[in-house]
Amino acid sequence: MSSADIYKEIILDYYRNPRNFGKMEKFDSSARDSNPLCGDEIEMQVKFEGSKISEVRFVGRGCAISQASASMLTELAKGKDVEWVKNLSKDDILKMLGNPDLGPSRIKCALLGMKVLKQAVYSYAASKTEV
Amino acid sequence: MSSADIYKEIILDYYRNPRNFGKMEKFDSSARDSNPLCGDEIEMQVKFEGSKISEVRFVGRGCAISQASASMLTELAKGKDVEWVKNLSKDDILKMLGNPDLGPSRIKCALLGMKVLKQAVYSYAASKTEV
Amino acid sequence: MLKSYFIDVKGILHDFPILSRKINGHRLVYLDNAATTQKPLQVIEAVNDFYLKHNANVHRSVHTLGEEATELYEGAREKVASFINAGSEEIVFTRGTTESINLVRFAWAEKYLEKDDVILLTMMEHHSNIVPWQLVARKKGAKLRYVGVDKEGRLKFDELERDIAGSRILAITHCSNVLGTVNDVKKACSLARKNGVLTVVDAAQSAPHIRVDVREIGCDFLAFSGHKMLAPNGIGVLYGRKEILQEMDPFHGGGDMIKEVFLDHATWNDVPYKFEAGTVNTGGAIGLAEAIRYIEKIGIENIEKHERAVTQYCLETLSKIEGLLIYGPQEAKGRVGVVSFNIKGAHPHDVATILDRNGIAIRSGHHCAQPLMNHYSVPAMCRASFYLYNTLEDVDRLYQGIKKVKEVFG
Amino acid sequence: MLKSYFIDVKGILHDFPILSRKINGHRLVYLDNAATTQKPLQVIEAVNDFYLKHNANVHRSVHTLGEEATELYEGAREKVASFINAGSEEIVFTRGTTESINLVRFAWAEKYLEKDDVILLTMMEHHSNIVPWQLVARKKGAKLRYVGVDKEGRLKFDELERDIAGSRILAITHCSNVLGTVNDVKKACSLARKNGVLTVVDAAQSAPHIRVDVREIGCDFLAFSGHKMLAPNGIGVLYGRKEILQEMDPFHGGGDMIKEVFLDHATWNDVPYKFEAGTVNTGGAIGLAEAIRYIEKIGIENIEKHERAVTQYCLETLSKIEGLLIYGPQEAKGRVGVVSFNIKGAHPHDVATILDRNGIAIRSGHHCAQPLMNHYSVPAMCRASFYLYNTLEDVDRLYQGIKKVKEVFG
Ligand SMILES: Cc1ncc(COP(=O)(O)O)c(C=O)c1O
Ligand SMILES: Cc1ncc(COP(=O)(O)O)c(C=O)c1O
Repeated sequence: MSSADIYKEIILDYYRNPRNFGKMEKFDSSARDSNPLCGDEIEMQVKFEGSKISEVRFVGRGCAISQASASMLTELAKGKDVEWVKNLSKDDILKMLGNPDLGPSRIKCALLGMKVLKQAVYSYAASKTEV
Repeated sequence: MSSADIYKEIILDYYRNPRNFGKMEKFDSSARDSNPLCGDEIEMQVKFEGSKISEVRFVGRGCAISQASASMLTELAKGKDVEWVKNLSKDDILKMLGNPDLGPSRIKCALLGMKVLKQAVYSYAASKTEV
Repeated sequence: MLKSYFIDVKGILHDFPILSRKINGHRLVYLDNAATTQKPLQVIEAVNDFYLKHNANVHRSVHTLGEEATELYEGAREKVASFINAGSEEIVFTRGTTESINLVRFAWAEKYLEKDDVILLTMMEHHSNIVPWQLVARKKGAKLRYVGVDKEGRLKFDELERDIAGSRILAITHCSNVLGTVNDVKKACSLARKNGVLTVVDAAQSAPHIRVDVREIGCDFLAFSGHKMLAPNGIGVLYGRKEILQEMDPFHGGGDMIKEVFLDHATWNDVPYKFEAGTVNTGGAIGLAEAIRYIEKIGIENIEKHERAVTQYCLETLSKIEGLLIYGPQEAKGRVGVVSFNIKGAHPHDVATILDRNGIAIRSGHHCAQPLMNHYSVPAMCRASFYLYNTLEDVDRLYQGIKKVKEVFG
Repeated sequence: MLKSYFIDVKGILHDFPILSRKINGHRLVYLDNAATTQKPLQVIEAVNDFYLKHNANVHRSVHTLGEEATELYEGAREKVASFINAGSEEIVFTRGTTESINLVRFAWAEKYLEKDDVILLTMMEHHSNIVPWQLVARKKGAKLRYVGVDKEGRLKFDELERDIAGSRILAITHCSNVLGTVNDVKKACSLARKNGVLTVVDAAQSAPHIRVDVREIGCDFLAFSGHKMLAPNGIGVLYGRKEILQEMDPFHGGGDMIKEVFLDHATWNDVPYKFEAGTVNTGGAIGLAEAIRYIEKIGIENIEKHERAVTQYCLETLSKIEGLLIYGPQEAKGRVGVVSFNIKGAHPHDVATILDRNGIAIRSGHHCAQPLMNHYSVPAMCRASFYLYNTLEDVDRLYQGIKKVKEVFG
């Protein structure tokens, strides 16, 4: 099927059964953003232990790409250092998704989760330096 | 000479030696207009006897076409009835000028005098009906 | 290809080479016409002809090219005027519908609107007929009120009748770019006129598809875009009743809209030039005039009937699909060729992407109508929209494409 | 044809078929480039290629055509940005210089200008850099002050130095469209910056002809038009420093400039999109990008040198004619290829008509600079203006044409 290159089973699986979906009662930092083209929305909450991410959950609504990408990223990010998040790139996300063939506007869907996670990490880092 | 079709000797003559140029001390009606493209300006003053034009003079500045056309028209108009002015058309003016080959923007120069004379006549007629 | 009975689509297809393009291995089925239409060769060539033979600045130059350009530009204005039954001096060329409506906002509403005045809109307006009014309302302390939309996607005319009396401006779309609904703008404008309410009709989705007659509608302003009716980008129209244009403030300041400029002030040129500051889009105006010629050659009534037939077939075909919800009137009557829908379990953007993999171009998103999206409690919709070159076969391709979507997201 | 040493004009002439046209039996000599330039085939073909293969609405559609159109449009923005050494997000596409300056008026000056603030202009501004300021000044109770022009047609910089301190905005042209004078806008902007004065540079007559670098100039805003630099009508540019664009109000309300729209308010998209409401002129932007490619292929420095050589020859040739008065600097140094003049006893429009009978297109009139006309106490001037395809032979033709004028009006 010609759409298989984008909608791989694994993406559909994360879309239908998003891992780490839901809100935490207590967290150290959170961020929210949306994609004006799609109306995709992602909100993430992050807990830290020192400079490491100990837990991260998300809620959101939107297309399969944006939701699956955010969900997969929460899994990957757990246990990683703040620096790892800061260094995340477009290519890392595309690799995580299995290099689907996305046009420039759908790429924005794929990257929304990363954008939100970075915001959460940066605002956490900013709050630490202020102290 | 290729410009002869527009700048006939007679037009140049009226441009260099405009007939009926100057202002009158007493007159019954006057009007003024300009052509924003060229900056051509014409002002006319008219005296009436009954419904006939007894005298008409003009002042102005601008291109040869506009000034010659206004001047020739003052000569033609003398002794004519108000109705004659009201019925004046573009074709009448072009005929008066010897049917020069004028593009749509230069035609506006040629017609400026007629426009001003009509304004003067209409405002005179309006003032009469008010009485 | 199926023959449609009102337009010989096969006969005009070679005017639109882009429609023979292959997209991801499939012949392109272009169903995003409410966003922008394709351009026939005739229009492209008319614009080329201008640039290759007659290009010059209009109004300002007395040389031959300048005279030719001016005649072409003013000729285009006359063509547009006769197309909507207006006078030439009532046609202001703009970039498009959005600029046309903003012109009314800046040059009329900023001058005349007062505190506590009410601007009456409808829930099915495009953002370009909402946001300008929000901006001027905030500035002048005016209020916005919205006429609702019923379950079938029709305007609640009783609300309009109720609220028109206390209003100052009625801003209403002729056809909804989401629901396809055709509003009875003639009736709305007649009610408005009786109540001394200024009327601004958004004809972006009507002028390309059905007859628009400003005298019959009886509106004060009417706006539409060239690019949605076969013309190039960057050209659009604001019709304004002559008396109203004359009493308005100018919009942009600059060349050509002035009569005389002094150090501290300036005087204004006659309408419509007062509203066309700076170098105008002559190439665009010529393209729009040629587009209108193309439309008139086919006949706007034929276009309307043709699109109604395609729309009817689309509504029938899509309604067979389980889990597919169509928004707006469920039959083609009183409707233009815009069909919005959602498929259970599949986000519109995923639908659009899978259709695109199959060569079918639809639009997905909020269609610049977020208030309407909120009304239906959805963030986005899929939208197929037709024009004179679409066929029943295109609808079949859409149907097959949606089946593929359901294989993935079913 | 005489060979010019900086551009192989013979080699590029076939790019401009219109220049082979016969006007009244003579090969066209087009000397109205300050009004608008001719378009090379490369530009026309780039626009055609877009409409014939990739046409769709940008930003809003996820299908293949939509993605391609978006890439072409945003690619054009990058091309423009690098041409003037700006960031992409600092480039707002407009219709032209006039709209660009009016955008600053509506979106900056209406917000920040206060009663008794002074807007400092120059006596050599084009109406489009005067009238918008008159309009906003009247609205906000601000004042206009003009920097004078000396006998040689140069800006009186001492007046600028004197008046800059008390000003709020400096609106200054880079090159005069009448005198050809190149103003030292770098120095002017540096003075302005030191005094906290906002700078708006009109680059309509510079961007096509000499290098324009917004970082080097150090301006806040800079405006120019595509049609004066080989591109089609209907596309222009406003450069704005990013921080300033961000703090500004939006301009037009509508689609694409919003983030979210609610019934009573909306939130704005990021810059530059905040200022590009409605369907944009993608074809125009692509044409402008291709025009810049054409200019860069020849080299802007070569264009500048070539035009300076033609201008120098023109100044020398015309100064031989008795009764002919040239306005502006009498040598080509510090000047672009705009030469305005008057002939004793002959009105500019009559001059233009006789030249046109001989195939020579010049502009006559007030050149949208009435304050400057009043300064020189003339209602109108003749103007010959050059571009990269003009030659010394064109100047000879002008010279012969003027001799014919003198036969008639001598
Ligand atoms: C110096 C100058 N500024 C502004 C303009 C206005 O440009 P446009 O008419 O393209 O808006 C022009 C040309 O007409 C000009 O020469
Ligand atoms: C109903 C309606 N109004 C206004 C517009 C705005 O038109 P434009 O983007 O050409 O300014 C559109 C299309 O985008 C539309 O569908």
